[in-house]
Amino acid sequence: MTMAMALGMIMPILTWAGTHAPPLVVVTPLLAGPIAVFLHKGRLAWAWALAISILTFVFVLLLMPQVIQNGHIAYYMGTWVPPLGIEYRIDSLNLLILLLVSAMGVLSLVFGLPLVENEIEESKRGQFFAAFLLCLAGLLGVTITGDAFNVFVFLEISSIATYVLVSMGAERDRRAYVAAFNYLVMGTIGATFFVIGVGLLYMASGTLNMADIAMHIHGHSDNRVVRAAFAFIVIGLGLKMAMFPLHTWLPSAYARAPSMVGVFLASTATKVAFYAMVRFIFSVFTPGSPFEGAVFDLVLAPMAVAAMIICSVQALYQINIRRLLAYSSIAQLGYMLLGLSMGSIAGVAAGLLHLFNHALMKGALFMGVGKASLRQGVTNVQDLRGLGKTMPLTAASFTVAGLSLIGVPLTAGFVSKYYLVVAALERGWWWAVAALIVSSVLAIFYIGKMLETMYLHEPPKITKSKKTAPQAPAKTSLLALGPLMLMAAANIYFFFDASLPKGLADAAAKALLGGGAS
Amino acid sequence: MIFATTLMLMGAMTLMLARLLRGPELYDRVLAVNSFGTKTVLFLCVFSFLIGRPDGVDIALLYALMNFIGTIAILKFFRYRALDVALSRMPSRNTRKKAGAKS
Amino acid sequence: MNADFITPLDAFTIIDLILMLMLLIVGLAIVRLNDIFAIVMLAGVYSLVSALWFVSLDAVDVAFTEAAVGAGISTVLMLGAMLLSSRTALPAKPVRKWASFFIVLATGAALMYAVTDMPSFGDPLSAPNAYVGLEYLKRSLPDTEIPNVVSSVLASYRGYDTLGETSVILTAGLGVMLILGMGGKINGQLKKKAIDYDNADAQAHHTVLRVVSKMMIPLIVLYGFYVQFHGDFGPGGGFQAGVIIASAVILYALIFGVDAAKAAVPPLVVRIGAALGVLIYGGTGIAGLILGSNYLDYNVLDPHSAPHGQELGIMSIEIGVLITVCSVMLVIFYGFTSRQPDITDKDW
Amino acid sequence: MNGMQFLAGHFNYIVVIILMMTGLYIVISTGNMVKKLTGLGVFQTSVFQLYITMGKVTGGRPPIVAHAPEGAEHAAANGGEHGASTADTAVRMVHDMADVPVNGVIYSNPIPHVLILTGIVVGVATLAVGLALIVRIRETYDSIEEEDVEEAEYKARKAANA
Repeated sequence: MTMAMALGMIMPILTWAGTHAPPLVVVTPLLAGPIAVFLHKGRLAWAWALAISILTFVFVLLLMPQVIQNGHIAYYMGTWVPPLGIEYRIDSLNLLILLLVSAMGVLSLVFGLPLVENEIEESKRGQFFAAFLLCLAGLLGVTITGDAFNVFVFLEISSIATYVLVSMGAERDRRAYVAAFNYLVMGTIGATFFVIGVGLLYMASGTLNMADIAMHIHGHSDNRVVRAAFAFIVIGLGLKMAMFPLHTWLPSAYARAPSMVGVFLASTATKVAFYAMVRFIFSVFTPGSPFEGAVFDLVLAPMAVAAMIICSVQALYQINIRRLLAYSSIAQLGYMLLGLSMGSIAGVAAGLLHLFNHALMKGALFMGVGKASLRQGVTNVQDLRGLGKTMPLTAASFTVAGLSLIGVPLTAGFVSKYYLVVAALERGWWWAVAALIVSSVLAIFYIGKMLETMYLHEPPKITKSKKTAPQAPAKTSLLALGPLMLMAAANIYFFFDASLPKGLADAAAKALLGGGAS
Repeated sequence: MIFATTLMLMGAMTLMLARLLRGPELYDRVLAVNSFGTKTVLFLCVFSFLIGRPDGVDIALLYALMNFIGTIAILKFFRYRALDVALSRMPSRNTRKKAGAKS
Repeated sequence: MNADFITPLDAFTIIDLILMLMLLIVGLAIVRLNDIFAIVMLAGVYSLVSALWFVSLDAVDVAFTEAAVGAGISTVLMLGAMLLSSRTALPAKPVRKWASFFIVLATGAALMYAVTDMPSFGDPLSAPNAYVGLEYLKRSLPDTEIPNVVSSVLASYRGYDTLGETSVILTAGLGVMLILGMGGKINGQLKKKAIDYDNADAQAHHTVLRVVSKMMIPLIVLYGFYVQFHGDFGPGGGFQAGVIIASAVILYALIFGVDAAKAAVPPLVVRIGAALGVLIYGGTGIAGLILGSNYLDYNVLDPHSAPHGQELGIMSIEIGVLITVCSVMLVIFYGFTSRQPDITDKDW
Repeated sequence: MNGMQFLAGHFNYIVVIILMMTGLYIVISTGNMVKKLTGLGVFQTSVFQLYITMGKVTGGRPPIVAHAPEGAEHAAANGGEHGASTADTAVRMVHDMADVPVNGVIYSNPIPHVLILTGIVVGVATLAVGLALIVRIRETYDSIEEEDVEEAEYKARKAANA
């Protein structure tokens, strides 16, 4: 009886929340951020941020059944009909990224508490978590919106928050300020290029709604304004996502950011920019046109291959672990870009699947480094010595994620690489398959180097006199282990059952390439 | 007639610009910026007449204001090398202490 | 697009041309100069002239903002940050110059390539002008009863963008708080400025400044409120008003010292304000949700008249914008002024 | 359309493009961080000019609509079902000059203005954060030249290794 009554009370709220979930996904962290500024007592800010990010994740989950049922859902801000107002439009593609970003928000917050207590001054923690929530809101806002200019606004919320978060690493490494500044300059140039692109699109179509733009410029792919818009949007977002020759800001920014920020950014920020690029290339522009085909074959695909090989080689030479992982990230972005540049349903789906898997593995790897640094102040590969003995669970999780990065069977990384190879063969791109193999072999070397140091070297004798990061209390340290192992487990789980990401990626690719904007 | 005035004002602005670029001394530049701002205010008012809408006058008011604050900031910066000093008539704490010590 | 339209060469076009030439001169001068102070000044002049140009292109609201931000706040900020060890920039190396030149050339070529397909300047039937923009012009009054279409589009039709914009400002304030702090603490100890007050010949000479400023400050605040509430009928709105009111406090700080300004407008109030404004904005949106409509729907705020509801909603969010912008500008100003290192004479 | 007419109609765009490239050149060519941010400002402002240029209508006025059209009372009367009525009327493309004046007056396009207001705000936010970073860099390295910072880091690394 009471159950039924409780259900009767909850159901309308759930339905209401379900209908209005699209704005709530973004607005919840956006409005919770300002409140977090004032919560700097102890762990209050952290608890608040965690609660909010869980709530956000719940809203995304509420969206899921609707999207899977209807194909896509639309939400009109202020009830203004699309070309007049701003529309939120969620299909499988957005949903995949939304799930990823909001879940990573929760996980990196759970993981990050001991690290933040280790690296950030207590008086700044409230503001730090506020900036984190704003960054999360920005990334979700970019992902969910169906309005070209709205993408820019939310991209800038997340970017400015990111510059600030990166600079907070200065307490650990003073170079964080310079890294953040370079990131700011490159990021702003990228954003401005993106604005030029959107302006040119507006010039050609007279509207800012993505679906509406697509309708208006359809069949006008020989219009020079549209072509220039394409170039500027690709370069602008390419700067934001560290596409190969535009990646110079990324290694320093990721290496010097606070550990928790590194985890979150490595698994979300570039992914969201990649998503935005996919969205524009396939939903707004006409993917079948000869101009775009030429760009895919002659620019994007060679860049992707160059990134896969050159950045893997660069990763080999890195001493700093975080830098190594960052270079590997750029190489992995090459994989996704390769999938995209195939321009086929199989290719795009494989690229998106790899995006999802890469977030899992890079998140886990950065978490592993962060966790290890709690104990013995890890910055360089050398510092990993004997981790297999001193922190067996961390080392094991790190190993799983590393193997996944290489693409060893029984890990998620294998699945997406397999689909990438299949898609490449389908298009007859033998050279791409060769590049994939070369890049994977290089990954064996740089991951192997770390694993070797971890398992085959004696642990360093920690002397009291040597000034290392203070050891965090066991309880919070345990808290960090949870998400790390969860991520490692996910890397294995998604090998055996990849139906969720694969299903979403396939549906997204079909929607993108099959029916134009819808 | 109004159009001619507009043109003249723009000519004056260009001259100020030249002084700003050449300006051997720092104070030449400060002065050039300041009077460039003044010409801008005038230009806006005249231009509002030209298009027959009062909106430009609101902006002119804002310009005058910003010009005032900006010039004070610049001059203060160069006089004291800092912005957070009081231009107060009250004797500062140091002075008071010294005066007390003397008496 | 519309081949029949030919841009006329009238008085406006001539003004337009002259202003553009000025912009070119200023831009090229910034490239060539290495004197940081001159560069900062020229940057101010650049945005001043482009604001003039915006007026001549009918973008009065944009000109208003550009004037307040580019010529006012940015210059003060730049000065606040001009804690330079040297006042001249090192000239760029030739290799770098040439590399940059080719990048820029390629980018410029891509844009020039597009110029041929761009609509003629001033064409009323070009794609951007004839579609949604025209629709806004026709609907704004019946829908919202607000004559300034820029205000109604900004606050209602595309109100969600503006929520994002307000959050961007908040994020910047937060960033300055995190990076610079708001107190005077550097590395855990209070840093006292070694200014020789005794030698400040200023004390007697600044009477005029102090009296004039004291008279101006209330007027500036009044003007700020005029801009805020007249924003529906003329250029202006929450953002511009926020900047103007903040500039009144900045003027007070310039004349009477930052400590006096902090006593009048305490940092805590400013911090609360920064957060409060965004919450007011977001809360107005949530009110729409609670009243059973979509997020940021103001129509439902007044059950009897939708346009009146729009007016209410727009007023409410503009107040939110005002509070946040004003507070964040002060957060930034306090942040910068509390952190000026001593500049030695040899650097000067 | 002959060359002269084309030039008259596209002169603005050409100048704006040159200005944008000037800004971009300043950003990437200089190693001085304050000058870099100034260049970024010039670059962004020029992009704003591109937007505003395309929204200008010859003979137009600022988009502040003077008189209330007769439709105002009508719409107010229908207030309650406002949301539904907007959903029904899809926005249509205009096709001839007769549609351009609103209440007999020609106005410039408000959309670019709205977008650029947002753009300016984003620009000043970025500037503030960038300058704050410069202040900290200056405190750390005593210089705001990229070269000096790199050199200081190089020396620090050498000292650490030795």
